[in-house]
Amino acid sequence: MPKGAIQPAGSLATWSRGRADWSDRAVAVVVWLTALAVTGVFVWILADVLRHGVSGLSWGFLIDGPRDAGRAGGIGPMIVSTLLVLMVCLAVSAPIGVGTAVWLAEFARGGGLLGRLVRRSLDVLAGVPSIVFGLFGNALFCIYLGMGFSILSGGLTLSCMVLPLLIRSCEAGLRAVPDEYRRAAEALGLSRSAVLWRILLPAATPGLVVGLVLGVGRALGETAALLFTSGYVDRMPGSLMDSGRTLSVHIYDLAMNVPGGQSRAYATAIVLISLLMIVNTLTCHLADRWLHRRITRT
Amino acid sequence: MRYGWGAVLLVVFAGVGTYVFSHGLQADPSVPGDGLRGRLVLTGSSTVAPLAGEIAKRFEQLHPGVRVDVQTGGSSRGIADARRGTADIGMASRALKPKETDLTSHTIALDGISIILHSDNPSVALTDEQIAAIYTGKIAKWNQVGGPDAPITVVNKAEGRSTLELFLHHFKLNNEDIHAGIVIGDNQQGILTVAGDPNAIGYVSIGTASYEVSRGTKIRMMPMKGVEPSLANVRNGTFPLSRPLNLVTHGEVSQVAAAFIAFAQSPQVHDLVEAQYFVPIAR
Amino acid sequence: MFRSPGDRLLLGSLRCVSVLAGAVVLLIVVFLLIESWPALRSVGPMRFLTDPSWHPAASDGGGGRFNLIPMLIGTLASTLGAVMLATPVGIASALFCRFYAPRRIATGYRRLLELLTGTPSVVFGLWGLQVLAPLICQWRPPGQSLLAGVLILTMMILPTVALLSESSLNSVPRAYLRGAAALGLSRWAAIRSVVLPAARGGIITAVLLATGRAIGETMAVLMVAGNVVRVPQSVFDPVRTLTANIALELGYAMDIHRSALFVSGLVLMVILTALIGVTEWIGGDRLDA
Amino acid sequence: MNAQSTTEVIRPWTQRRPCCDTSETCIQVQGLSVHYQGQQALGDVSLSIPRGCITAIVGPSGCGKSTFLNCLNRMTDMIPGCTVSGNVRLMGQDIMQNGTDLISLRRRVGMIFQKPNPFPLSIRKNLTFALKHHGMKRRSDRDEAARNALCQVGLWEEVKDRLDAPAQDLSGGQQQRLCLARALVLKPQVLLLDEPSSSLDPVASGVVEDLISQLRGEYTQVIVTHNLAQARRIADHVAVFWTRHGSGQLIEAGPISQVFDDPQHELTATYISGLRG
Repeated sequence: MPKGAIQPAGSLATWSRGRADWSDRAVAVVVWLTALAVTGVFVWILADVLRHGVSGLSWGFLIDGPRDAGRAGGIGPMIVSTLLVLMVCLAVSAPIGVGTAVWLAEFARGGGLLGRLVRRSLDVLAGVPSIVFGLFGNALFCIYLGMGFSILSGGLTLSCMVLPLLIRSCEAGLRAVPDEYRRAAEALGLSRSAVLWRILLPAATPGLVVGLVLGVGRALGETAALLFTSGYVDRMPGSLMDSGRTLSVHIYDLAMNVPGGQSRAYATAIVLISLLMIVNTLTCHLADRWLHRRITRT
Repeated sequence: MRYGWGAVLLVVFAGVGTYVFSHGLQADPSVPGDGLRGRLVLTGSSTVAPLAGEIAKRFEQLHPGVRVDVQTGGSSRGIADARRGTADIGMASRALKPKETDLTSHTIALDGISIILHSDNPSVALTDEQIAAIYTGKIAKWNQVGGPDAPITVVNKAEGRSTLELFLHHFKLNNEDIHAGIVIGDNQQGILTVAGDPNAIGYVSIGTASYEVSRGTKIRMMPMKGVEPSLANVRNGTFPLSRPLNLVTHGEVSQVAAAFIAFAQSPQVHDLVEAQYFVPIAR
Repeated sequence: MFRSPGDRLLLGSLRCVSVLAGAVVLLIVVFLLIESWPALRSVGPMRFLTDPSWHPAASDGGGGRFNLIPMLIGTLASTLGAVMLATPVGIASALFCRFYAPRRIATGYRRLLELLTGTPSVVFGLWGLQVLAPLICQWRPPGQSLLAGVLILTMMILPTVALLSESSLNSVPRAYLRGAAALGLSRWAAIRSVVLPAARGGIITAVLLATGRAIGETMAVLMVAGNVVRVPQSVFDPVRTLTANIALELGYAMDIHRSALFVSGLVLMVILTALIGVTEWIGGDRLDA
Repeated sequence: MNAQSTTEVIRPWTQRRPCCDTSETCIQVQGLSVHYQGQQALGDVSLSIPRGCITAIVGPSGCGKSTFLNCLNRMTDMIPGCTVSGNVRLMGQDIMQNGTDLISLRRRVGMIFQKPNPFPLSIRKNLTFALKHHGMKRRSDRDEAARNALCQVGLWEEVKDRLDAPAQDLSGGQQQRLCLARALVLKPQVLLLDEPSSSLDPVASGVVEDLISQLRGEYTQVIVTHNLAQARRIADHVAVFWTRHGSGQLIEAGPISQVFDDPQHELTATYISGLRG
């Protein structure tokens, strides 16, 4: 289609060939140099992490328990603890997040005092520093509710942290559902619950999944909030009331408290970054699919 | 709907998993063994925690019915938790103070605190007075104590650490008078800091430092009052700045806790103590 | 509007869940207040600003001293520095992806930035402690300093600024670009006069969001900034931020000291709320995720 | 809408216009082909566009009219995967050469798009900032040029009191005239108009159409339109494009009266008689 042949998005590096004015040239040079410098620094960091950590990687490292305070052995229990914390976090935040998103997007659209309040407080929640979540989780879950240092406390704290992320993404997904669907369903005399279950939620799941995956990414990298909630015990957890050390807390401990722990810290970092990379790729893939679906649908 | 089912499955999986884990996988009560059963919570000193963790693991192997949770914090936290009953056993990397007579301490190992310098620093030995002067800012350059013409970077520990308290006590200093250039949290951060700055002076656990020196990290331990900081000198009591690593209990001690403490003081764990570069107690 | 009882039940439960979600922030504030109350009562709010120093556990001379000002300045200085560095570099990165790089390179660069948004802060901190701080130390000791903190923070928030700015550059209608090209404007002229003004709202939001992250960042700063509670005289002086202070001392703090740490958490919340107020006042777009 | 008050009486389409100078060729197109991602969109078009005249490009949707127009100022360069072969000469100079200065080319060849696309700036800035980038240093000069251009498109009286208001506040017809003024302010030789009035209401569309008519002689204009009546009203020459074998091709070109009254090609004949297309 020649007429509609406009590229959707991408670089415009082909803007102009031939003579350009000197300021354009100068800016191009500056921008390229900046990008090169940023790439250089980041590749430097990643290369350092790889160089120090790759020797420690092995299959046993992934499944064994740590020995000698983490200098030997593996990170199996930490991976399990991390996954358990994530599980608790998702099990709690997903229903609350979806419910809130549905309410905000479908029932409190125009505003209303309650809707505005909830929205405003979610905005604030999104900006709360993770260490404050740590303080809060420590005070509420560990001490006040008596859960102690446990995977449960950690997961609940994290679920508070990822909630705004989840709600925003899911709400965006719901808003992308064309109004015609709602009107058509209304005209057919369907109840609101039926519309929600049959039409809105299926249409909004990709947005929810993107939110979930982003939330998982944020939760995986978290140290400060978990240090004071899920604790430090590096044993394989037996139940959710056990304390469990997550990967990022393990990295922190190896780097800061264990003599000779650096190479293991870097190796753990590689595992964690790979996990995050998988999550990121998944996010991109899903987001692309979602966008694609939205375009083909409208 | 492909993603839809994926998401639903994910959430259901998370929910079921949560349920199962909160109910089903508790330690099996019917395990064979010597009948010891229960859970111990240890909190306190980050210096003791890695050692206690290793001891706990071996103890759990011997007594499958017992679980020992080790949380870090600091010595003062360990003492407070033991007193409040939040923890069964507190960990402290110092001796008990006179006003802490309500508690009982059980020494499991000895450690010393060594002044460390960067390995390129030519200064050989400093007197206690010189160290005190450096830490209070009265001596600000290395050439005042026979070193190169460079400013001294004073590395101090953050508030609450017993290493700090011991250091202050030995040199009769007040934390408010210390003129720190860098404040660190844990031992390893101190090692990395000094290894990264040729003009730094810091103090860390001898165990930590000797491990790092043996691995070729660019730090050097400085003799104090002519005594080389080594585990041997800590053991024979000649090193002036040494301390006990203690388990602390309050009042009546449960059978499990008593068993754990006895185990931690027994020769069965000496290899673990030495592996963490501490000095096992002779008994 | 709501015919069936099922609908009413649905709406009721949705509303409950929403209120729960909205109440989390309230709960956080309440707990911070409860926990910081002993300190606020026995020390009084003014002493957090006027005390001679921060020695919360000192036992002599009338108890602890609780001056938060140096750490407040430390937080603001490191945040400001990082934002001032990350904004131009981030916008340049976004322009690079959108206008200057061939498509493949742009995609690769974007992937790199995405990878870095997900890298845990302890990794940045460890790298800063082992590589960056010694480098700075060779130049101006002690190395662990405001500068190191600013640089590490910059690296951490740069991907946020770059990626969000790029998405707002992407949302500038292509018609503007075609219009500019048809007028014979060079690429830079079109960017400066049309694209950047049109994307301004999104870029401002990106920068403010990154500011929030910079204020809240804990571990990396703790590991590289030196943590001395003193008002820095130059960028080579060490600083302690409010977040680092909490992380450094919470595990060791008892009684009033612990309570004082919750006060610094409260101060952080106040700063954050003010920042969000500014965001809404400037009226940037609500950004998703 | 105050657009009506400012324009002359809309002329009936029968009224003939002053003749343009057809003897001189402004743009000479030779064997022009365009591929998008390897797929041919336009095949082997050769056409000469006379100077000072209005040349209408007509044809059904998707037959490559806009693609052809985009080639004339090399906007095709902005579309990745688009390759152009063939020869386009503007006043004898080959613009398809690699070393062509696109910036000066686009100054000489202005373009108006189907949907009005004023920048999100003030009315004044929309007109002046390109001048500034092209090196007109004095502000008063730029304002003067802007004023002239606005007068030329009959917008001056309507907007002179709110030059610093956002251009997006104008009505659709006003926006399109602003875009025309924005092109005129650079004093181009050629104007490319891509269905300039198709997104406007009939009144605004008439105003724009009249403007185009008035600019005859001063500028060489190439207009893509779906509206055959409009082509007949304003154009001097017409080129008919058609999709054949999956790509757009030129099937007939010539003076308006000849093509409309005596079409040589049977597709043209059916198209013009309104049976198809």
